[in-house]
Amino acid sequence: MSTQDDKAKEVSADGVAGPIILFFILGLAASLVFGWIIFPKLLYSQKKQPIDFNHVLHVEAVEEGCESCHFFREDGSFSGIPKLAQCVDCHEDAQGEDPNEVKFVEEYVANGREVPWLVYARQPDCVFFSHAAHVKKAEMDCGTCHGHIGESEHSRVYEENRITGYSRDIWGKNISGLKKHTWERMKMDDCAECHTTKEIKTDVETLPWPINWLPRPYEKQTGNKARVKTVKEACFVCHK
Amino acid sequence: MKEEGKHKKAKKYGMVINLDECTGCGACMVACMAENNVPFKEDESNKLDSIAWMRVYKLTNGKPYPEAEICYLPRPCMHCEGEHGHAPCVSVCPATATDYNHETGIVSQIYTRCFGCRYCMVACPYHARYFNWWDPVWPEESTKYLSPNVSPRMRGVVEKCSFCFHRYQLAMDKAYLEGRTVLEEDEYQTSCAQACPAGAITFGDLNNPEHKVHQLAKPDNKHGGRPGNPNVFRLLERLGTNPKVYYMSSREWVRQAGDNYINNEDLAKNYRH
Amino acid sequence: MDSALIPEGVKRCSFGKFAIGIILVGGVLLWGVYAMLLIWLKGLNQTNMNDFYGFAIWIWADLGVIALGGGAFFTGFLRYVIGKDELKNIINCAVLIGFICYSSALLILAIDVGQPLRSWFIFWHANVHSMLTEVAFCLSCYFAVLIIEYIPLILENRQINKVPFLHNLAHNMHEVMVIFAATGAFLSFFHQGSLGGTPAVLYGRPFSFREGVFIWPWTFFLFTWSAAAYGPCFTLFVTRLIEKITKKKLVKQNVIDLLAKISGWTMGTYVIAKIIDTWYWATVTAPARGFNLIDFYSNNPFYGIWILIVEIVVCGIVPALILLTPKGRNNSTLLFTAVSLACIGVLLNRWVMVLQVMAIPVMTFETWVMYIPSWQEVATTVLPVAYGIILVMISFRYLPIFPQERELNP
Amino acid sequence: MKIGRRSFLSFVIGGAAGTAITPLPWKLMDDSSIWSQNWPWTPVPPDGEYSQSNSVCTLCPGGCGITVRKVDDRVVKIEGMKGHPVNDGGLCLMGLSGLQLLYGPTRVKTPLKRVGKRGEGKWEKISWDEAISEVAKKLADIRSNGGSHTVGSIVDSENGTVPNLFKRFLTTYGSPNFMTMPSIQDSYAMTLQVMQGVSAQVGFDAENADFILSFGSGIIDGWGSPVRMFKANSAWKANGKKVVQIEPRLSNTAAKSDKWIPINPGTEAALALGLANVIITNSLDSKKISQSSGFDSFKKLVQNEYGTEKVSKITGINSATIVSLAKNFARASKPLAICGKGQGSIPGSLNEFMAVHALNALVGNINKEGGVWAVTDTKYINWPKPEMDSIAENGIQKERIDGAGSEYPHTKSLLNRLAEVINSGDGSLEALFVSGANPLYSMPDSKAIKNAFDNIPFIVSFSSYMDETASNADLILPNHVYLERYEDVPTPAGLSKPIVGLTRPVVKPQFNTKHVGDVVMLIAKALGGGIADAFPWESYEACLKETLGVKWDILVEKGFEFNGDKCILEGDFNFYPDAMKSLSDFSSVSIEGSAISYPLILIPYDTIRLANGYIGDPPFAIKAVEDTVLKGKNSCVEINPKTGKELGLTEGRYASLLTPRGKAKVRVHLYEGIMPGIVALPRGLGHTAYDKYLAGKGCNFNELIGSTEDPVSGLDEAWGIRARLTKV
Repeated sequence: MSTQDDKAKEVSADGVAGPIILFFILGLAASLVFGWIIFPKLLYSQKKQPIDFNHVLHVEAVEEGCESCHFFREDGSFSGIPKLAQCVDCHEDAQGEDPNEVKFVEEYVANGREVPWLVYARQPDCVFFSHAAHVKKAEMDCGTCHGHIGESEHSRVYEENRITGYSRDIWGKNISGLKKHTWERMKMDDCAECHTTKEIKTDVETLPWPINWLPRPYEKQTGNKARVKTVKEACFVCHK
Repeated sequence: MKEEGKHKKAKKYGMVINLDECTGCGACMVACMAENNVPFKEDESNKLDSIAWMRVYKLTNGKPYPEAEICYLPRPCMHCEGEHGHAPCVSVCPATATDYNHETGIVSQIYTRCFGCRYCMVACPYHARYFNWWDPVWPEESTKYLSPNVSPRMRGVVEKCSFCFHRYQLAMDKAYLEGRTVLEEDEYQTSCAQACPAGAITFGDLNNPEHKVHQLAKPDNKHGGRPGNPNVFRLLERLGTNPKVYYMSSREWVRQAGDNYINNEDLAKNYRH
Repeated sequence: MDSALIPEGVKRCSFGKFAIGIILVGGVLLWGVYAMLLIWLKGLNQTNMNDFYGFAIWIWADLGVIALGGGAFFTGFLRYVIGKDELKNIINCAVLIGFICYSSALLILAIDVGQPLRSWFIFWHANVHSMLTEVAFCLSCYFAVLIIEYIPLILENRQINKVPFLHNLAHNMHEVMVIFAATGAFLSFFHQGSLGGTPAVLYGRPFSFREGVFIWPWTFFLFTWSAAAYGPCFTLFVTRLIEKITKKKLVKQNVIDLLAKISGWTMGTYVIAKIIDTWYWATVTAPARGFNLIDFYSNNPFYGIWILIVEIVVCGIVPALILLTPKGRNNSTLLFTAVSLACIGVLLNRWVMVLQVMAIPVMTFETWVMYIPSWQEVATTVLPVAYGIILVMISFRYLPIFPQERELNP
Repeated sequence: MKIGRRSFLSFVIGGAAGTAITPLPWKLMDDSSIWSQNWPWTPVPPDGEYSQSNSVCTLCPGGCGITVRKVDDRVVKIEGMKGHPVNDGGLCLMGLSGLQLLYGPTRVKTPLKRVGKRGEGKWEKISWDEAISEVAKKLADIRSNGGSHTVGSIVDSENGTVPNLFKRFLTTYGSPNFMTMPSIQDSYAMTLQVMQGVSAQVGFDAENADFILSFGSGIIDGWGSPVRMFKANSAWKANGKKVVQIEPRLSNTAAKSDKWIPINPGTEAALALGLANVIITNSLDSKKISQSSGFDSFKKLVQNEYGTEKVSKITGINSATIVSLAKNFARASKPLAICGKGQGSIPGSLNEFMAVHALNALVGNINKEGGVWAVTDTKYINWPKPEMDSIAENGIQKERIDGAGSEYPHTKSLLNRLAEVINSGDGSLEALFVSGANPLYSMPDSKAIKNAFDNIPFIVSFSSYMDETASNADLILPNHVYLERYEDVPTPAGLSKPIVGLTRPVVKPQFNTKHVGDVVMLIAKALGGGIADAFPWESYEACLKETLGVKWDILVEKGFEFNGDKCILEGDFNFYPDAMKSLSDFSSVSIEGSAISYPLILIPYDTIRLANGYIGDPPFAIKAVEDTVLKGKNSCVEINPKTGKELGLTEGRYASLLTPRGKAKVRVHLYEGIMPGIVALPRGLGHTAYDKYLAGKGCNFNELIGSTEDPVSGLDEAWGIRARLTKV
């Protein structure tokens, strides 16, 4: 490559340098446009959610916030997207005029068919993610990873990577892979960001009231501080 | 100081397998296959390419009829600690697809990280690591019984026993929900230990004196986890792999079959100094 | 037909003859490519490897070609760093062989892994403790160096060299070649060593495990040293082969003699080191793990103690002695015998360090496992050989590989 | 021209440089590796809500409790049920691989009607209505032609509601030919009948015994209720109890016993009597039992005929061993002798059972803690006596085709005689129902059975799987598998405390199958009249609920229920029933074949990893089979290296195994744990049906052996056959 470059300079005296540089710039520009603008468009297919879901409306109607529908089961597992049976509790029949609700009741409730929701945050099969560890133990907000989805009035378009089959949310909206907020990317490095750097203290003092008041036999016994810090020796923490 | 504190806290999950009780029935093998989505193919009689995270070996005392004796020896992954976590297989993996977790003592294997160089298989003297030579194929309906807790492996990667780590994860989830961070002994048990009809497999935290495995094996952590119980031995103890699977047998020849000795060697002297 | 491309003042066979040669070898190459595609598409089940034989013929071939390609770094080191100027007459050949060997090694690795699409993980998720990581890094870097070393050779083609810029570039590259040679020697030292470390760090395998110095097992140095000793032998071997085929003298005897002599000395010292290593291993390392030396060589149909004798005596001491005596070096037949034996010796050493390691049962209740490669494995292993022959044919025909050719064949 | 080329090059270089600083190559590299991490053809099991339900495994008569782990409506794992009286958490490899039977490729998914020749594998899918009306029409025809007694059924056992529905059906239809698969339970029941005069099942208080003398019983090879025996075995080990195993091969049971005593096969009865002699002669017998009737005759028999030296000669066991074994056995506080070889699928010689039972009686352990119990059937089935029409009354008076109850008055079913009766033209069947059994595979002398079946014009299989019998049937009416249906599970084999278990649907039926109980009732209803009236229930489930009465709720909640305390039947012990008289000149149970043309003796062996009953090994289980048992497509035979040397056979060599009944190509496994001169072949291989994971692997032992009638019971007593092994 460098040889050609040098060569271009060398022959510039002959007066052919102009077109050569021009073509170089043309090539450069074309590839930049292709790589940054066209390629991402080609890479992702756009899919609409089966039902346009209004989070705001639902959050207002329920009592316990996100956990009203996205709850923990007794065995510690997380329910994720609600199943039809759960929705039916309120939507046995259409409660209003909203065409989305009508569609939901007619197509799904009436036929007992589960809604094939497209999950923005769906991680690959090899990933084990413990909601309990993050929400219950580390007391993180849903928004840290899921962003302001609870404030959405419409379901946004689900973009699927044509090669990997993943949601675009994993790589992040920004094709360069850069992010501003914690919830904008969900690749392994983003998990690692927290897991390798933060040494979160759960010493009795640092915990919020009333937890700090509760006896914590384990920590007392061992003098250990709970850590997020999982260095390179912890593949199984997040993989299965 | 710090090291000591860390040591106290770290768990070291391990097994004690009572070879007197093991009947060689193979339930552990199947319990493992069913738990961990282990694939199968039409012909599995070539044991050189048959994936069995848990494999039951048949040992013989080498004597002629009618003095012949046999003993079965189930062999999961030994989850070697080596020296300070340098398990034979872990340190050789070029892509960090396997690691030694100091908090649980479990050697992991990340299938999606593994690119199939098989160096770890060469490194493991126990043949506990298996390669997916073939695409795993389940008969049409059979995919229904696959467990979501363990991801099915793709062709071209290495897999091995994980001490059913997903069961640890699920148990921890429950504990977190209940505001605990410590598991009871019976909350986390491997599939093989649970299934063994003879009750020959004991699983638990070797570092916890209250756990049965500790009481049976009496591991001496100052000397690479060497068993304190004279009837207990480990496979290839002399290699220094520091495995976490202990075997128990009342028969001398079985205990000797666990390791290599050169003729007329003073066994006791050689590695119990 | 292609006379314009052929270096000035040398004679080459007719293009037709050359083309037939290329086609013949090309057929073998295609066979290899077919097998390679089969493996990529269908997976490693096309091989006869299994869970007991995680490494097989490919890794042996890999270690083998890298050892044989060692002539490049060592000759380069002697020529540019030490300043053995005569060696400029054979360095091109050494570089060419090195280039072939290393590109082959990389190709084989790309076939050998179960998930070629992920093979870049070795760099991205590198585990610094792994010998393979070290091998991958050094191998790729050194291959880059070899490309840089090979480029000026291409640029010396009659037609290319006519372009003034390219001519100058080639010249300038030659000028700074000392830096690359030194870098190459350094990189080579490490990856040859890492390859030596690859089996030797396997402390679960008493046959290959070696104790060592600091973080390096002895074989780290033994492999490096053996590559330095045997690599130039392969250079000489190939040179002799080309001479035989073309029926021309291509390199002056004093150059051959010098390289052979140096090779003899390195080989001699290597063999001594190897004997010490073997002795220590047989009497200290292995017994501590419960193995007698003979345990490694009995109860199986193939791996007998003969293998140790052939490797050390027949293919080690004997060629070293021949190369160390002026008579031996000057006798064409003896010299050829010596370099051939040396090549066999180093290949045998690599075979033992890769294949025998896995054949030996470590757990007392297991038995030896024998292995015969499948045709796909053979084809893919022959593939780089065919590729190498083609590259040698083309390079020899169109590039001034042997600077003394014109002088020796007026 | 020149500029053009250079410009193009320049464009390409610019493009390459530009591309390198766009995400394109890097993203593609990353994505392609991710693509390789989830190839679309590698399944991704969907996650969901976890749940568990308890049930009972019915893959063998063991009756283990199981806990089924589910994700939403998929079963993902079967585990042993904690706290279950039989298995308490443990489970055998068959039970663990039950999911492969539920979701496996071997299931029959809908009613099938044969269209090609028998066994050709050509089927037509039909609806349930068609299937049932077809069966009903056929049966109505036979009945109206006066042939009601030529309809028969083969089921796995006689206990439980489903076998009883079949029995009831045949009775009201007018046929006595209700046949069951044979097992050692038949011999044991008959022994209890003959020696104690009780109609009972045998139970072993194995856990409490402290010296177990086993005459070839595969305690840890699948004998009795397998997991329960595993547990008992571990308890013996832990508590220092002694186990002595007597058999010519070092089986797993022998290997795990405290002492393995090889014996000339077929001479076990002689050993038992020899031991009895030592015990009586040394006055070690229980004084109370020696008051029993027949004791003096028995004493005379053993003292006259079974002196230690003679027994030593017969059995090949040295005298000192016999004497010390007898003494140790008698001196133990709770000794227990058991018999029935391997897993107990061949009933065996009644003499042997009686001799062993007498041994137990001698040490006074009948109906005692740690001993042998005679336990009553779980009598929870109390259906009203059906109204019988004249055809039915007539029909059931006819003699059974197999001669049970007539030629052999005490025996209930003699399936082993069926083939010969039909093949010799002494009797015939017009129609046959097969449910929960695979006689075409698991009855000895498969060839003769196959011929007999060829002579039965109408065969209906109720199998859930495409087994050998189903694939040779005319109509398959597939049953739900055990994970999809309700069914009572009567007391597991050999359990001393009768319990009843309930298997229940943990998942919806996966295919278009129907409960066999429902199908029988539907057929009855289609036939109408008295037959229909005998089945007043709306469905099988209703029938079961009514039958179990108050137990239903408990069973649904717990999965099992003990069946009361009054289960032991005492009876009067008779040491010397008529049947034992033939023992006066006994040396060995007879064996087929001449020693000259067949110099070796072939015996079968059982391993828990190979199922040889109705169910074939699912893929996981077959995967767990060792390569010294099955190699590629061939079974391995075990021979002593000495025998191998004589025959010039080395490890892994192919050989031809020839018996008077058949031949097979096998591979040789040299094994120091087997008596020279004996060849051992594993049972459970050589299936021709099921799926590709089982079919065509190894050879079926039953094709190599014939059945030998026990002179007293008529049951099959064949323990082996003469054989020849030659190089190929």
